[in-house]
Amino acid sequence: MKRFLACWWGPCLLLLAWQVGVQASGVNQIVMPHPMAVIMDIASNPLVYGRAAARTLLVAVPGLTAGLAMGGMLALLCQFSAVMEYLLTPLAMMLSSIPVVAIIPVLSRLFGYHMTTLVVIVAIICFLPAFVYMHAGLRSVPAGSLDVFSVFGASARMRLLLLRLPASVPSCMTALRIAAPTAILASLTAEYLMQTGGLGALFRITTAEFRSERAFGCSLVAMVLSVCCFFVALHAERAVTRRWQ
Amino acid sequence: AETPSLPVVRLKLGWIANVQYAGEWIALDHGFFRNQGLDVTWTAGGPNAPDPAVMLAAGRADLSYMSWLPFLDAVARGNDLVILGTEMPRNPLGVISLPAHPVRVPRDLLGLRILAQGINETTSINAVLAIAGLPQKWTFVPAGFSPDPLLDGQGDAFVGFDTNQKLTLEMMGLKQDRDFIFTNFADLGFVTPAALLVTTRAYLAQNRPRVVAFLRGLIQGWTFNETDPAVAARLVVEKYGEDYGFDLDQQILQNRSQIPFTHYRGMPSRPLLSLDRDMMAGPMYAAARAAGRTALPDIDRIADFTVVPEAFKGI
Amino acid sequence: MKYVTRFRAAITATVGFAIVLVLWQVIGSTKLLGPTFPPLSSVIASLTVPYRRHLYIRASLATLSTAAWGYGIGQAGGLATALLGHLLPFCRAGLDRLASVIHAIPMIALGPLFMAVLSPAWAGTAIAAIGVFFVSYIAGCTAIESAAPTHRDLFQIFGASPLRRLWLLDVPSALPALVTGLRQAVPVAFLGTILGEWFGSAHGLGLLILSAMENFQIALLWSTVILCCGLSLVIFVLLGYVERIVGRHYR
Amino acid sequence: MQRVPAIELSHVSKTFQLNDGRNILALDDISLAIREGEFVALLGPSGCGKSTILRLIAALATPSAGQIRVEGVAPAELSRAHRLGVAFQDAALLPWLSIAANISLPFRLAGYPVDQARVDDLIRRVGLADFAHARPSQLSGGMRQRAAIARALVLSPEVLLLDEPFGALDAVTRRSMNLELMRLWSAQQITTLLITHDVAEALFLADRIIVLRPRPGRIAHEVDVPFPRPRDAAIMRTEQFHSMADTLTNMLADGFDEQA
Amino acid sequence: MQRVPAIELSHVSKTFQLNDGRNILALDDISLAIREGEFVALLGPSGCGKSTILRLIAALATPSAGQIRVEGVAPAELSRAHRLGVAFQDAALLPWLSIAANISLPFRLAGYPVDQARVDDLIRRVGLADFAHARPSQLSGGMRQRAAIARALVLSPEVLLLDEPFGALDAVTRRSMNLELMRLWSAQQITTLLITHDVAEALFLADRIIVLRPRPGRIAHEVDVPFPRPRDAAIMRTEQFHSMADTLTNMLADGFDEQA
Ligand SMILES: Nc1ncnc2c1ncn2[C@@H]1O[C@H](COP(=O)(O)OP(=O)(O)OP(=O)(O)O)[C@@H](O)[C@H]1O
Ligand SMILES: Nc1ncnc2c1ncn2[C@@H]1O[C@H](COP(=O)(O)OP(=O)(O)OP(=O)(O)O)[C@@H](O)[C@H]1O
Ligand SMILES: [Mg+2]
Ligand SMILES: [Mg+2]
Repeated sequence: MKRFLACWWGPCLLLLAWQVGVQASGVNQIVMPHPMAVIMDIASNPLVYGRAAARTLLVAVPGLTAGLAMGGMLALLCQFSAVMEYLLTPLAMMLSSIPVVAIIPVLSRLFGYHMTTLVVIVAIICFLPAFVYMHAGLRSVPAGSLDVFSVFGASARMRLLLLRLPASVPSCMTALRIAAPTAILASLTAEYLMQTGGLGALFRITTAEFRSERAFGCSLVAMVLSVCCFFVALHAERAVTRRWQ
Repeated sequence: AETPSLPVVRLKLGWIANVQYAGEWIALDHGFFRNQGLDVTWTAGGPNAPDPAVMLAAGRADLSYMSWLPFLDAVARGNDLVILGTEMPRNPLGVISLPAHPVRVPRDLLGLRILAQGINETTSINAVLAIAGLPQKWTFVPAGFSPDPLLDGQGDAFVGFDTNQKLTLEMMGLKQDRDFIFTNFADLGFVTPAALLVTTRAYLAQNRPRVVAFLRGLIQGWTFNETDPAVAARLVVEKYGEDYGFDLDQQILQNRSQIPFTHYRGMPSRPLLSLDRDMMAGPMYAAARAAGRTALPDIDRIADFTVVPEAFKGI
Repeated sequence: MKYVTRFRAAITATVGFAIVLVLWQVIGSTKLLGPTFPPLSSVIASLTVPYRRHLYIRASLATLSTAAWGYGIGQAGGLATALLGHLLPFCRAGLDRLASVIHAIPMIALGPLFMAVLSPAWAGTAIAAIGVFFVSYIAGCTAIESAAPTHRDLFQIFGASPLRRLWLLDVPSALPALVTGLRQAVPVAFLGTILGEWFGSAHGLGLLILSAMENFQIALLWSTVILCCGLSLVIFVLLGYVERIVGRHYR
Repeated sequence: MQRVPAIELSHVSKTFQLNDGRNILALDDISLAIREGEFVALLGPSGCGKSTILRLIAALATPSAGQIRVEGVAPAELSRAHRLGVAFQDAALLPWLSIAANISLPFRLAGYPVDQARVDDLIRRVGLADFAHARPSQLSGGMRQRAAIARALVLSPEVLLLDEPFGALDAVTRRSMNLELMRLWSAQQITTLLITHDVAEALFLADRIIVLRPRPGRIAHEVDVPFPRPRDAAIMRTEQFHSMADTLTNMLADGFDEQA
Repeated sequence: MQRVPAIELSHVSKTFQLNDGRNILALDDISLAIREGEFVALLGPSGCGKSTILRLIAALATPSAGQIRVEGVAPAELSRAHRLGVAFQDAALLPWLSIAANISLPFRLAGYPVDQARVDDLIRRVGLADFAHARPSQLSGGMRQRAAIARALVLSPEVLLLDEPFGALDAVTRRSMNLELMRLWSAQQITTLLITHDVAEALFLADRIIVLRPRPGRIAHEVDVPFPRPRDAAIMRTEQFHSMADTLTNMLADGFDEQA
C-alpha cells in the first residue's frame, strides 16, 4: 500500500481534487459527475464498457501495428534510395508538423465512415513517430562501426541486417512508447468525431443524453488503457535499452 | 464602454454563429436590445460544443437554445428548466432520398440504409417509425456534413436540413422532386420545433423583466429579417460570424429558406417565437413518448406560455 | 564540397515537394478521391482571394496566440516538473505516473468541460497546454539526464554542489534534447488549440475548418488546413535550425 | 606515534556481475596504505582492476567488502571538500567550454573565485598556451589529455588520482609531460596515485610502485623506488634504472603468465 | 622483372577543409611502396597524418591528389573481396553483440560460414576466453582493443592495417600481443601496415619503419630493420636494438621540434 502510494500519489490526488471540487462547487452532475458515481457505473456495467473498449482496441491495435510497420518500412526505403529519401523526408516533415487529429473529419470524408478509416487514421498518427525515430535510429550507428563494415566488405544488405537494424532497436522502442498511448487516445477521438462505435462513440452518445457518469466512465477506461500501454511500452524500452548499451 | 451600466444577458447559441440566428444579429446590430435596456452577449455552439443545458447548469449562460428531446433529458437529470418560446416552430430537419427509393411516408424508411450524422438524426428516424407503429428496421450508416455519399450510393437516404444539405444539393445543380426527394420529419409524423428558447426557472423568476425585454428585441429583429433576408446574412458574414468564413450567397439562400420555418404552418397569425400549447401537449409529447421518454413532466412545469405574449404587448 | 552536397540536398528536397504538389493537383482534378479532395489550384485560389485575406490573418493570429499561450504554459509546467523530479528523485516515479495520467485524459472529455468551467478563450489554451506539458516533461526528463557518465563522475570528484552541477553540467548538456522537445511540442500545441476551438470557440483556424465542413466549402476547408500546416511547419523548421545550432555547439 | 595514512584500503574487494549471471571478482582483499605526500604508481596487466581501485578511492564506486579511508574519513568527504584532483584516461572535457574554461571549471564547482594566474600558468606548462580559447573538439587527443591533467591540478588538490593520463601521447610528448608533472609534484608533494602502463614512467615518477596481478585483482609486489629526489631525465639512462625496469617488467610478466 | 607492390601510394596528397573554410594539408606528396608480405611500421608525432594514410589505403577516404593501388587494383576492391583486415585505435565493437559475436562478425559480413574453431582460437590467443560471452561495456579498455585485433585477424586477410592497436595495453600485454602478432604474421606473411607510438614495438615487428613529420605530413625518414627473422624477445635486449631505438626517438624528436 505504501509503495503503491509512493508511485501513484499523483493520480490519487487528482481523484481527490475531483471529488472535493465537485462537492465544494455543487455543480450539477450533467456538468461533472461524482467520481464515485463514475466508478460505480463502470463496476456495475462491465459488459457495456468491455464491449466498447474491445472495439476501441480493435481500432487502436491494428492501427498502431500498421502505422509502426509503415513508418519502419518507409524509413528503410529512405536508407536504400536517395530519391526516396528526398521524396519522403519533406513529406514526413510536413506530416509530422500537421496536427493529424485536426483533419480527422476531412479524412473520414475522404475514406468513408468505416472502421477501416479509423484504423487508417490511427495508423497515420502512429506512422509519424515510427518514421521519425526509425529514420534517426537507422543512422545512430555506433562510432566507427560504418568504417568497420566498410573494411570488411559488407554488402548493403549486410550493413542493414547486421548494423542499421540492430542499431535502430532502441529508437524503435521509443517510437512504440510514444505511439502506443497515443493510438488509444487517437482512436477515441476519431470514434468520437465519426461516431462509429467504441468508447469514443459511447462517450458522444451518453454526453448527448446527459448521462455524464457513463461518459466520464468511457474517458476513465480509455485513460487506464492508455496509461497501461504507456507503462508496458516504457518497461519494454528500458529492458531493451539496457541491453543495447 | 458607452453603456457600461446596462444589465447583461448571456445567450448561448445551439449552433455555430450563422444566419440561423438572423433575428439576434439584426437586434444586436440595430440596437433593438440596447433600446430595451439590455447588453446581450452571446457564445456560439457547434457540433462538438458542450450542450447548452450544460452551460446553463454551469452558470455560464442565462438563456439558450435547445432541442426538445435533450431538453427533456436535462430536466430528467434534475435541471429546473423552462421553455419560453421557439425560434423555429417548424423543424427544417428531414429525409433526403433518391428517386430510386423515395421516402414520402414512414413505411418508405423500412429496410433502407440511412446516412445520418449523429444521435439527433437517428432518434428522429426511430421516433417516426415508433409513432407510425412500424418496426425499427433500417440500417444506420454514419456520415458527415455533406450529402454526396448519398449520390455515391453509400446509402439510400440522408437525414439533413431543408436549410442546409438540400441547398447544397441544389447548388450542385440538382432539382428537388426530379433528382432527389426531401420530406420533412413533420410530414412523417414526428413534430418538434427546432430551437426552443430555454432558461432556468430561477433566472426567470428573478429576471422576468429582463427576459421580456430580450424577447422584445428579438421579435423586432426577426420581424425586420423578413423584410430583407440579405441584411442578416451580410451581418453574419461581415460582422458576427466573420471568423467562420461564410459564403454570402449561401447564407442569403439559407436565410430565405429558413424564414417559413419561423412561422407555424397554416397559422400566419401566430406571433413569432411563441410556443403553441396544443402542439406541445399533442405531437411533441407524443414524439417524446415515441422516442422512449417516460415519466414526462407536467407541461406547466417545463414551459411558460405567458412571456412571449407579454413581450408582444410592449412592442 | 559540404556546400555542394547541401545544395544538392536542397534541390532534391524541392523536387520532392514539387512531386507531392503535382500529385495533389492530378488527384484533385481527376476527382480520384471524390469532391472532398479538390485540386491544388482551387485551394491556392481560395487561399489567395483578397476578400478572405483578413479572415485568414485573423484566424491565424487567434490560433497562434492561443497556441502560444498553451505552448508557453505547457512548456513551463513540463520543464518545471521535470526539474522537480530531477532535484527530488524520490518523487520521480510519482511524477512520471501523474504526467502519463494527465496526458491520457481524453481531450474530447476535457474540451467541453473546460468550455463549461473555464471560458471559451481559455479552453483551447488549457488543452494545448496539457498536450505540451507531457511532451515537454518527457523531453525534459530525458534531457536533464543526458550528461555523459564521465562528466558526472568528474563533477562528483570536484565536489560540485547539486545546484552547481545542475547549472554547469545538467542544463548545458540537456540543451540539445531540450530543443528537440521544444520542436516536437509545436504540432502538439497546434493540435490542442484546434481541438479546443472545435469545442465552441469563436475564433481561429479550427473554427474555420469546422465551419467550412458544415457548409461544404471544400476549397476553404483545404486552404485552412494548408494554412494550419504551414504555420506549424514554419515554426517546426525554424526550431529545426535552432536545434542544429545548439547541437553543434554542445556536442 | 604513526601518522594516519593519507589513503588506506583495508581488505577491499569488488565484485561485478556479468550479464550471464556470473560474478567477477575484480579486486580481492586489497590492503594498501599511502602516506601523505607519497607518489605511488600502480602497474598491472590489462583488466586487473587498476581503474576499479581508482574509482573506489574517488568514491565513484563502493567496495563490495572492506573499508576505504582517505585522511581518516570516507572518500566521499574528500571530493565534497574540493581536495581531490582526478584525470581519467579519456579527457572528459566539457565540449561546450573553451580549454581555459574547462581548466578553471574546478574553481567554479568549488565556489571559489577563479585564480586566473594559476590557470594561465598551468595552460602554459602543459603546452596549450596557443589553444586556451579553442574548443576541445579542435584539439588532438593528446592535447585534450594534457588539458585534463591541468584541470586535475588547478585546485592544488591534496590527493591526485591519474588513470593512464599519458596513454594517447607519443613518446616525446610523454616524457616532457612526465618532467612537468615531476616539477609540479616536487613543489607541493601532493599524495598521488598514478596508473600507468609504462614501467619507465612509473620508475621515474614514483616513490613506490605497486604491481597488481589479475583474476582476481591482488597486490603481487611492492617495490620502493630508491632514486633520490629531485630526479632528472638523466637517471633514466643509469644502469640501476634499466635493471629495475627489467625486474618490474618481469614481475608484470609473471602476473600475466598466471593469467594465461 | 619486379613484382607489383602490394600497396603503392604515388604522390598522394590529402587536404581537409575545416568548417571555418581554411584548408589543412594533412598529407603532402607521399610516395610509398609496400612489398607483398612486408611489415611496415609508421611512426610520427600526433597529428602528422598517420591515420589519414591508413584510411586512404582502406578506401575510407579518397586522396585529393595522387593515386593508390592495392595489389594493382583500386583499394575498394580489396575490402569488397573481404581480403582486408583493419583494427582502429578505438575498438569500435558493436555494443549489442557479445565479444564472441563481435569477433565472428567478419564471417557473417562476408557471407561465409562462421569458423567457430578459428574464432575460439583467436579469443584464446588475445586472452579473452573467459569473456567470450560478455558485452563490450563490461570489459576494460585494453580488453576491448584486444577483441578488435582478433576481429581484424579472423578472416586471415591478405592486407592488415593496424592503427595504434596496442595503445591502451600495458607493456607486458603489449609485448605478448606483439609476439602473438609476430607468430600469426610469420605463419602467413600478411602485408601489414602498423601505426604506433612505441619505437621498440616498431623495431621488433617491422621490416621497415617510416617516420613522418607533421604540417604538412611528409615522409621524413625510412629505416630498414636489419634483425633477422624469426625474431624473439631477446633481440630487444641487444645493443643494436637499443641504439636503433635511440636513433628513431631522436628522429621523432626532430619532427617534434620542427612542429613546435
Ligand atoms: N561495469 C562493469 N561490469 C562488469 N565488469 C566490469 C565492469 N567494470 C569493470 N569490470 C571488470 O573488472 C575487471 C577490472 O576492470 P578495470 O577497468 O579496473 O581494469 P584495468 O586494470 O583498468 O584494465 P585496463 O588497463 O585495460 O584499463 C575487468 O575484468 C572488467 O571486465
Ligand atoms: N575529418 C577531418 N577534418 C579535418 N581535418 C582532419 C580530419 N581528419 C584529420 N584531420 C587533420 O589531419 C591531420 C592528420 O590527422 P591524423 O588523424 O591522420 O593524425 P595522426 O597522425 O593519426 O595523429 P594521432 O597520432 O594523434 O592519431 C590533423 O592535423 C587533423 O587535424
Ligand atoms: Mg583502466
Ligand atoms: Mg591517428
